[in-house]
Amino acid sequence: MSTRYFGARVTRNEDPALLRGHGLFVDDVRVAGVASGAVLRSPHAHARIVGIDARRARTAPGVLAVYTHADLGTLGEPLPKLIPHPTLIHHKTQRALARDTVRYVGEPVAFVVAEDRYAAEDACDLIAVEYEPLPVVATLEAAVAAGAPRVHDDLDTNVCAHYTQRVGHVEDAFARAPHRVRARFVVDRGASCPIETRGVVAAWDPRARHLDVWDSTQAPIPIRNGLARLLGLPEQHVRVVAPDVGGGFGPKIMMFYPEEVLVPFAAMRLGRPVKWIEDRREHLVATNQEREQIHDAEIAVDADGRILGVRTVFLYDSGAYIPYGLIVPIVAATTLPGPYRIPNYHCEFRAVFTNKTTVSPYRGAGRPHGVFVMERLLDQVAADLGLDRAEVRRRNFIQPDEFPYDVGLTYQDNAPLRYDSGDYPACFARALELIGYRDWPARQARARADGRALGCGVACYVEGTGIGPYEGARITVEPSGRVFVATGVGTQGQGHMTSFAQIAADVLGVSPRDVTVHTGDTALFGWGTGTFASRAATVAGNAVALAAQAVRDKTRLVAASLLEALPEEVELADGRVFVRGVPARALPLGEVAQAANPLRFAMPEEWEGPGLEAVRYFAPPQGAFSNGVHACVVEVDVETAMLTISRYVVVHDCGRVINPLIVEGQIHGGVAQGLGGAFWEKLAYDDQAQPLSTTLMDYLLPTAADVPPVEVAHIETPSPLNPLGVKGAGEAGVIPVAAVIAQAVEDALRPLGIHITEAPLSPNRLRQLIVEARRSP
Amino acid sequence: MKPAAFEYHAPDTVEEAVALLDAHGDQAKVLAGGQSLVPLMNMRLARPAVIVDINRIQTLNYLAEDGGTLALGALCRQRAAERSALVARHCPLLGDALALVGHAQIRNRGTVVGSLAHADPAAELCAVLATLGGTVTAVGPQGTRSIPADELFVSYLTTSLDPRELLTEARFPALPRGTGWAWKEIARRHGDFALAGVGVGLALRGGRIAEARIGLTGVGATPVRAARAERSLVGAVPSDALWEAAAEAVRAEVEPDGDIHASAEYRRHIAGVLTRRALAEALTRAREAA
Amino acid sequence: MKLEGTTTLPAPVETVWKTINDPEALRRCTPGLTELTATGPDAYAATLTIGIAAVKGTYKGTLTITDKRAPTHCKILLEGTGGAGFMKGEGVLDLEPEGTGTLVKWAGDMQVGGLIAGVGQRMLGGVGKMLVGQFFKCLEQQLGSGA
Amino acid sequence: MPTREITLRINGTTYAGRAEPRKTLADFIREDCGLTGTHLGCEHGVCGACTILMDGDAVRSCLMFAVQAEGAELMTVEGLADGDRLHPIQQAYWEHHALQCGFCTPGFLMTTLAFLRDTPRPTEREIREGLSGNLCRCTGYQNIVRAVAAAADVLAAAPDAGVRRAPALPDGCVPPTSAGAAKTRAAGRARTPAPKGRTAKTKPSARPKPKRPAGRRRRA
Repeated sequence: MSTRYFGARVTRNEDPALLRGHGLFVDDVRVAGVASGAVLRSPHAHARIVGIDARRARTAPGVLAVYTHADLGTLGEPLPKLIPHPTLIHHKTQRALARDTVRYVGEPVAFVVAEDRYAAEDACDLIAVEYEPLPVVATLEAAVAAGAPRVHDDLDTNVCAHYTQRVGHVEDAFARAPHRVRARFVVDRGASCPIETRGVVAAWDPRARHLDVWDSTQAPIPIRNGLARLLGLPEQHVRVVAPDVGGGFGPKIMMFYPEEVLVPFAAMRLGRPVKWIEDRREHLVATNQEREQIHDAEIAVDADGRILGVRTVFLYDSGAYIPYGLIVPIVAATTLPGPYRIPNYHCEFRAVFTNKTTVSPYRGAGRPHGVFVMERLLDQVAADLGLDRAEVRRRNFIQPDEFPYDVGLTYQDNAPLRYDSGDYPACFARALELIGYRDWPARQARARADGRALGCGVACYVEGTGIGPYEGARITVEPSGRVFVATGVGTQGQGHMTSFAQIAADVLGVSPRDVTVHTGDTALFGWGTGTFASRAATVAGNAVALAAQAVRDKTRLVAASLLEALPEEVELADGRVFVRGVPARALPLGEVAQAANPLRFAMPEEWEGPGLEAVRYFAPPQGAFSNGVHACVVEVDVETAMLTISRYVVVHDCGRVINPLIVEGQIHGGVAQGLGGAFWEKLAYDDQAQPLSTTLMDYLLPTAADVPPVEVAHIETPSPLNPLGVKGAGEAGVIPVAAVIAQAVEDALRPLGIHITEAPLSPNRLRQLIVEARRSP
Repeated sequence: MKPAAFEYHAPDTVEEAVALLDAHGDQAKVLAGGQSLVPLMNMRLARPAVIVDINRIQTLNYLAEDGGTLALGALCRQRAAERSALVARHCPLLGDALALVGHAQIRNRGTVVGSLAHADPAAELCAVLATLGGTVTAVGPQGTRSIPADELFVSYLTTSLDPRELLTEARFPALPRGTGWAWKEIARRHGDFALAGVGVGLALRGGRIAEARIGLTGVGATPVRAARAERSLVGAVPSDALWEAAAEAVRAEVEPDGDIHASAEYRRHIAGVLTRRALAEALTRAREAA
Repeated sequence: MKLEGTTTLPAPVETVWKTINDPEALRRCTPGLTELTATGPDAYAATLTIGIAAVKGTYKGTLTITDKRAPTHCKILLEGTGGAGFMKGEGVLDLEPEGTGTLVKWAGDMQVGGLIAGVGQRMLGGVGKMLVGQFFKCLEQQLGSGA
Repeated sequence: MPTREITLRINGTTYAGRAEPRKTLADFIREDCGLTGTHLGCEHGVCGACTILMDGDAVRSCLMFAVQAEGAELMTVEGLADGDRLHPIQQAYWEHHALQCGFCTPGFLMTTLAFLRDTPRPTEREIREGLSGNLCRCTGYQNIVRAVAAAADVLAAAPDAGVRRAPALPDGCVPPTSAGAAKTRAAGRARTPAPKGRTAKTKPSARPKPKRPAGRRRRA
């Protein structure tokens, strides 16, 4: 396959429209007669609903309807359970509107539909709900303490799953290990906070019995299938479109958010289109959050720092419900081993309910936690044994000749955790070279001489990406010569309209500008899973490649008869089709497409149907494992504990790179979100599980003045698991950031000997660590 | 997050505005830049029944030097003051602080007087007014009065203004020629409210400190003048040890509250650090000016 | 949110005790209290409009005085719900004679929920202290004028 | 709820409509004027996605009521391009991959327009502080800073550059050498996007953009 665009820094097809303000985000959808919805949410973290009086709201000006649980009928049942797991014994999901108990601040209690959002919010203020507050479970530790209040009163525990995986003989390894390190690692709650909040628009045509839904989802097809089942409609009568989506990062893949059911329900009941757009305060209490975990971890090493065994027992906060299963804790547990050979490994977690917003994956989805624990343990080993931080890692790397490397665990896709390919030592060496690790001690000493505390950090990770089950693509060459690609994944800024175009363009010999890629519309492509776990480019990309090859073969077949040649002699290039060696007698690709759809005479049987079109699916046997190394230099103002990041380097291996411009953009954005989680962003709750940071004044997203430039370098170790040899890259940027920052800050404050075992690390908290370190010499 | 309904008035003169305030009392809120009030209205935390929009009263849109004092009308946008040559020459402390108030889009609409009326305990401009010993002019049904900074700020978001009074002007006394100044703050992100901030004015005569002004934000319910620290500096010879002593004095004088971003202890600590650094910078400027 | 402090009132303990339990004094001195109707011994239905500057919320709920150990100890409970969320205040008062006046040690816990908690956390501690300060200042005036 | 007549000009066109005084300018622009390029990200003045120009100043349209803009001259993202010719700032954002999901981009573009007018020759620190009032969750800001620096060069070189014809994607686009980093590139790498709507295709016809010598140290 001649590659001309694959691997090139092609600027994006989707930009001109977005730059002109002609994007179509859910709030931009304009449907005649659309009414606006608003949700009344619980102000209590745990309470019984004694009564709801909506009479004044129902008669308020502009109000069309006020729904409570009693109005929902079968839609009032707990929403669907995703991704079951044998150890998930209490798979609790919420109802579209709370029936008798609210279990987190922000849980929907009533849904108002009015002429506009202003009137709908006015009506919400008129609804009187009488609550009887119940005891609150506000923290992970409180949730598992003896006699803790129950988040779900029909259970006798707050633990909804207890899952352990083991490799080798862990107890023996620890028993005979000359050196062990133990520590507790705490990661606080964070939110992905895309700049576009969630939104749903629904329009029901009772005559055509057809439901149109626009939804800011990362998985339109499962939403379509679920809605069809819940509403009793044939799937083909429900169309779900994920138009332009303003950033997803994980939480926009939840199925179902209450509003995704309430809005279609109201549209069908009222016979009028309904639009609900989440505002920012709602987003920070009602859109799924993540990150909260407490790890008690331990590492056993020999005298040379070689790993004998690792053990982590952790608590995972699932919030009030667990619709999305055990994906995050399983990914955390199975990412921890990283690029290191760990003969004996024990990972055990309990997924726990608390009276807080529901949790589901947010970019990284547990990978940052696994890497934070592993890298921090290794740093402590290096410190204890007086080893160089880089050397202690080099000694434990899985070597390039050991692939495929079986870690001995089961990954999130229930497949064996087997690294397909990689070159960890090369990636590591490259990062050390770029950050100037060799002469770092001298540089650090010079800075310390003139009173400046500089620190350097380096951290490694291996990231499971590109998991199945499958994605598909349909490619059509139109008589104009343009190529149309339809696929089921959703797009939230990852540049699929360009990267998939590059793949198809190379196979069909056209320019990426002549390829239109359309994702996220169930009417255009009805089979698929969605965009998550850095899989879209890997899984859907390969489907596009397979479909393009099929269209090329069909083109050769049809052109062969036109050019009186054998199909295998036919070539495609520069939008033309010709017999190899005789480019002068070429046909425009569009003409072949026209010929493939004859208006008269017979159509050859071997064409197996009209048109230059093919549908192909790609189902990877297992995930493809990317890897990388981040390194950084930080400066700490020891007096104020404020941190500046002077350099940040990422060396990344995601197999063959389709478009370096786009991969680098993914890494820049990932690092920025990682830095947010390492330093600025914390969702604060008080001891009654009341959220205290529900605006962007208090949930601090890093700005252009805070995020340093990120230097990115690629290493391309192709994956043997798919034809394109690609791996995922969407989450790489965020994964080791908290670990590398913690190591760098510890390095900067080495004389004080502080230990950083938590994220985020605010100046306030760092100063406390400095004060404590000074008090206990 | 849509505001609750309100009755909207856009008077053309101060008199009309005051008449409206007189008629509606504490049911009415004045809208100038709106950069603090409208977010509260969008969140329905604030639901004023009446809004008196003064943006049409162009007589309030001025920035002038008036006998050694800078007079800023109620419609003088923060951005205009930030980029004003008069401010740079007479009140560089105000200019430096303005550059850290929110972001350009906020300062293009936000007014200096509006920030003083809103009286956020972590706002930069209130501390600058207190540091420079400025005053504001309030026009009410009973007439016009001038309110000095130390009588204006009462508590969180609370001033001594009567709901029926309109703040029409802020007056920032120029720092005497040869005075060194510095504004220092710590904020989590560029443009955020200060966890703590300090404004300093330092005048030298014969190698000794003739006058010292230290005003802080973020460390109490209102801006704080560190009077004891100021007194400890007058007459003394500048030195690092003196700055450290002043920092300790400031730490003893402030009563910060903690919140999810920083504890009271952290704010107290950096108030001292910022004071010391501000005094050092002000000293360099004072010496350059001498 | 824990708050505590001490204040001195210019009246003997018995007078202070009587005033604290007098609905009229409570109606006048509890900041923003617009309605207080007795519903039982030491129990009242209350309507409060509190807040600062532009941020005001009306809360309907109850005020009760419990754990009474006359004249030196009692606990005041204030609960209310409104558009901006709900509010629960609990104050324990300990009175000790101090010269001719009374030393009041108060320890309070203010629990706020919903809209006001999520947005106002930056100032709630300070606002709480301010409202308690206003309550005692008013009591002081009440007692000072020779109740 | 009583409504008021509001008349204002956006991108040179006069719009008139009725709205309650409480209707924000952002909602009025989006719903009453049908210009959905201005986006809402927070409605409390932090994210900057709603940034427009009002009488030349960059302002947060979610913090203003529509009635306040009576008679004002507004500019929104839809007013930047001249037909199918992008403004140099839009062109620079495109060439430097300075957008991913595109939701915050309109706000960034309007902020950049006002910023470069006020600060024609900005340093990187000035650019980053000038942009710190706009939040982006996808790009990590790096390419946006590069795009603003590039746009500053273009506008400084030809102040009346105003809008330029977008050159085509040269077909001499050769992918990078497969091995090793993407850092240093062989000549002729793809870099100038053709004027391409998402669906309608306008055939690129202009000559390719002259290539700046690779690696010239820009001031930023």
